[in-house]
Amino acid sequence: MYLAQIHVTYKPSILDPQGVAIKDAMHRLDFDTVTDVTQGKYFEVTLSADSAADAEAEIEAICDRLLANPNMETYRYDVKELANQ
Amino acid sequence: MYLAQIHVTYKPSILDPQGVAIKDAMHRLDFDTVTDVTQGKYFEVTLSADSAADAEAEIEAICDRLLANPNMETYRYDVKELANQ
Amino acid sequence: MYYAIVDALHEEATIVPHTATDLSGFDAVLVPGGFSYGDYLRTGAIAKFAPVMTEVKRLATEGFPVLGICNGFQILTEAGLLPGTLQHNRNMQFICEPEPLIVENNQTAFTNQFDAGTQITLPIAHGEGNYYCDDDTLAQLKANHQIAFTYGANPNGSVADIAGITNEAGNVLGMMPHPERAVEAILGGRDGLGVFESLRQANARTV
Amino acid sequence: MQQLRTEPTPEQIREQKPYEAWGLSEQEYDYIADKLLGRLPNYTETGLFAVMWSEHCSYKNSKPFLRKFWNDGSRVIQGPGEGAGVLDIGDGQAVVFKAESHNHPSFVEPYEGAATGVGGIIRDIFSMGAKPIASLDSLRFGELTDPKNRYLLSEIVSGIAAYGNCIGIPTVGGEIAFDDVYHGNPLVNVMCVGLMDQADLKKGRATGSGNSIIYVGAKTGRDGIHGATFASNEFSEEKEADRSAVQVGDPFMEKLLTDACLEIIHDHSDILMGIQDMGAAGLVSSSAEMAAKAKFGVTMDLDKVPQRETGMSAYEIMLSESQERMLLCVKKGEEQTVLDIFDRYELDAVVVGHVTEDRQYRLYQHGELVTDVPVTTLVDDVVEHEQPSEKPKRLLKPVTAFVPEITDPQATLTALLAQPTIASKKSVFRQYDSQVQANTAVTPGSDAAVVRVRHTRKALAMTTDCNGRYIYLDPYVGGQIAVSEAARNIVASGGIPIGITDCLNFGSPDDPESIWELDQSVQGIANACQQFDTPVISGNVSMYNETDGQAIYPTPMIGMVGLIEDIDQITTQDFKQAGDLVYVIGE
Ligand SMILES: Nc1ncnc2c1ncn2[C@@H]1O[C@H](COP(=O)(O)OP(=O)(O)O)[C@@H](O)[C@H]1O
Repeated sequence: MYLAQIHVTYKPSILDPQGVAIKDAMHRLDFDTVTDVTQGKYFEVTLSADSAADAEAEIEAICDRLLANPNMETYRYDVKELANQ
Repeated sequence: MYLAQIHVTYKPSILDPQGVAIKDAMHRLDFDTVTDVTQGKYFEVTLSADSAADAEAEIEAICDRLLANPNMETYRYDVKELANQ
Repeated sequence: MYYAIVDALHEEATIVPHTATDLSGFDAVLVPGGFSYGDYLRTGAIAKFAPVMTEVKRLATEGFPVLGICNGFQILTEAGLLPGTLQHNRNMQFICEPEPLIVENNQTAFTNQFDAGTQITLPIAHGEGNYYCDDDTLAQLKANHQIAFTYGANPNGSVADIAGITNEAGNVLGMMPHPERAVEAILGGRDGLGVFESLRQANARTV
Repeated sequence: MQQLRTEPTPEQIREQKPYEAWGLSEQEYDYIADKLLGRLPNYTETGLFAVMWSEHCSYKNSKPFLRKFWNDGSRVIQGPGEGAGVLDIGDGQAVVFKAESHNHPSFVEPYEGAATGVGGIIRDIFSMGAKPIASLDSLRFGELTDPKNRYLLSEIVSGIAAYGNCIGIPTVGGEIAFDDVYHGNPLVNVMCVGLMDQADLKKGRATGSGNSIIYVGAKTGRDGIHGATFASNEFSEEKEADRSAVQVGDPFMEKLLTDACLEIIHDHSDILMGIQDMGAAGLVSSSAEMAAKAKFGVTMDLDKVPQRETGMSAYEIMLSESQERMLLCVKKGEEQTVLDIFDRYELDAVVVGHVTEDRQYRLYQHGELVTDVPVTTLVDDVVEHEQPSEKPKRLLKPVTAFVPEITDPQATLTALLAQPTIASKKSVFRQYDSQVQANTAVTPGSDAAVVRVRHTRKALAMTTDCNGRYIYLDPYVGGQIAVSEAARNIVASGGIPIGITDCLNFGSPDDPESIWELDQSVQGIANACQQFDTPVISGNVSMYNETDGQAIYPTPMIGMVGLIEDIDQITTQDFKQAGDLVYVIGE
């Protein structure tokens, strides 16, 4: 079994209303030192595969087709093998 | 300046309807090898602080008060100093 | 949506299941609002894979009229039938209220019953209707007259006040406001009828 | 059997009294053991008793007062006692409605607490066989000058909006008020209205020996265990840490569940013997109540219950308040028809047990009998408490009438209009999709909301109202005023009031003054209801609305529905035209 940790984030050029809203909320709570906030999504996907390379190919396909919207998001991922239990 | 990378995820006992819906969608797309999906939030917060320890204390307070819901979520974070530009 | 067509327009409509694979025999495809698959992940992100979407895509590329309203618009952008994306509203809240709109292009199959530049009022009801596209796409949208409707008082932060756009060929329209909720006086207005009347006209012309 | 071995034995339970922490008194425990069972209940059974005997499930403190409500009337098809009440609106159609409070969960976890409150009341409506057509809310918060209250307001409203908007039921109205007494104890009441053909009426009955009990919907997890007893105990800041896992709503699942259940009710009414939602105290209360009402017994195999977590004990499975679950009783031999329909909606549906003749409540887990008690002991034998009642001290000495001193009327008026309680609530209700389903003729912002009955000339007006301050000053008259205000809103929208539901939000039943307030306001409401010919067809009681000993204003929210015979009679609040005359009617 493999565990993929996937981060989907906005492309830098995109204004992220969630990030802006959260930064504003932080300022209202007097966390004034914060200059920038972006919010992304984080997925943990557990899957079976014959090899790490296979798992990576699968995750890449999943990101392209489902998890990220290429118009505005980019993704990065990390796949590691899970110790058998 | 410091950059904090923060992950907020559901506690294990909490129902994650999004994670389930995404797993089901993967299965419909024939990504059958996926056995589990959880979705969490990922934040990047840029802030100024006098030291890494100060930045961490600030981020911890932000997580407790704003980013994570202690009833159902846990968080972890990583703070690193940004190279001056 | 169904009732708007049947009760107000007196045309036939059929609700097809998401598993349908053959849509032949119809004159137009209307992709309604709602929350498909709970809108988990991103609005429309999971619905775009519904089996019926393969057929919708085929018809859209063949020039068949396809109208996506609200969640339907989000699905059509996710499916790549329309450019751009719909993000969270600028204030991060769901907004439900009547909104003044300007008909920017009355040369489409969905707007030919309006005068260009007319102001109409349609309700909006969405949390993620903040239209975004990059500058190049926006320039193209303008150059090709793909912007069908704009907001009179931008409620959600959309780029260039965009409320509805068509594809380049003009046969696919996506819009956030709800024309189907404004087809009877008792529901607060009839401005939405124009969209469906236009479709009927366009259809009569091609038949 | 590992799980079972770690549970205390019946003797240890008697010694250590863990049930007291679950809200069961020693007196009640002894009564159950000595008088009802004639033996000591085991761990699972004790847990079931604790939750079934809680105020939230049994109404043991409030029942004597609820009997004073008036619930006759020519339109009543179903009064209190089922998922929701049902009124005849002619042409073979009926309106179904009920209100529900979710105060404590919404304080602990405002977004999910409010969202799951909406989900719960919707299930009550469609379990009767009705299509949910509208919901309304009634909210109370502390003053908005406090950031915590602003946070609660924003999260609770988002939670209600998120669930209602996503499932596609318009939130068409409500009310909201702010006062210091609700600081630390906000009120979140939600009312749902449904429309049905009278022929489709269903009840929560497990009837007919041998018939199957089918579990459907979301899997069971450890969420909200003891939520019902939690709702029946006073809240204190210290206890905030030891709450059980929060319930999370899944409106998309609920949408599928609604559609699937209504399809079965419409197309297979003959094989569906009963249906009920799993609300407070989940599986135990739904199954025990269904069996008790039908005067049958039930046997279930807990290993069959779809579970989201591993190693759940019988106690946890039975008490879980996981959302979006229903229990059905289906004719023996016809199970597959029902299972196939749920399968088409991609919902879990499993036969978990069957109805028995002998009126015993039996649960098996891992092949062992873990519960075996008469159904009546869980439902009907709960000992009612005649709580002492005492007129509040504040009402004993007459107060001199307050005479406002107004020097600058304009300044006073603007100051009043700036009060959050009086100011426009648009910032709240614009977050609700009030028009989905395309039947809303009058959206929020007028007196009552109006939803037309499609393909008829009829429409339904609906409103929620209550002024806690009036009740605090005079519970009897205040109760009358609450009903009258609701009736005025209905009439001003063109409707004839036809019935009410209520949410009785009060302080602790252990406080004689709270009991007196409850008693008086119920009588005031009952009296007004008779005057207006609006029977009470459903309702909900939420007691223990206290924080660290400080009770809220007694707040019996009234949800009223009116019938508009012809859509041409719909009227709205706003001035229509310059030059029109303005009349004041009444004293
Ligand atoms: N929490 C709420 N949710 C939805 N609508 C609300 C809410 N609060 C107030 N409204 C709407 O705002 C309008 C005014 O409400 P309210 O102040 O209670 O009026 P009134 O005092 O005339 O009964 C009504 O249409 C009501 O439905």
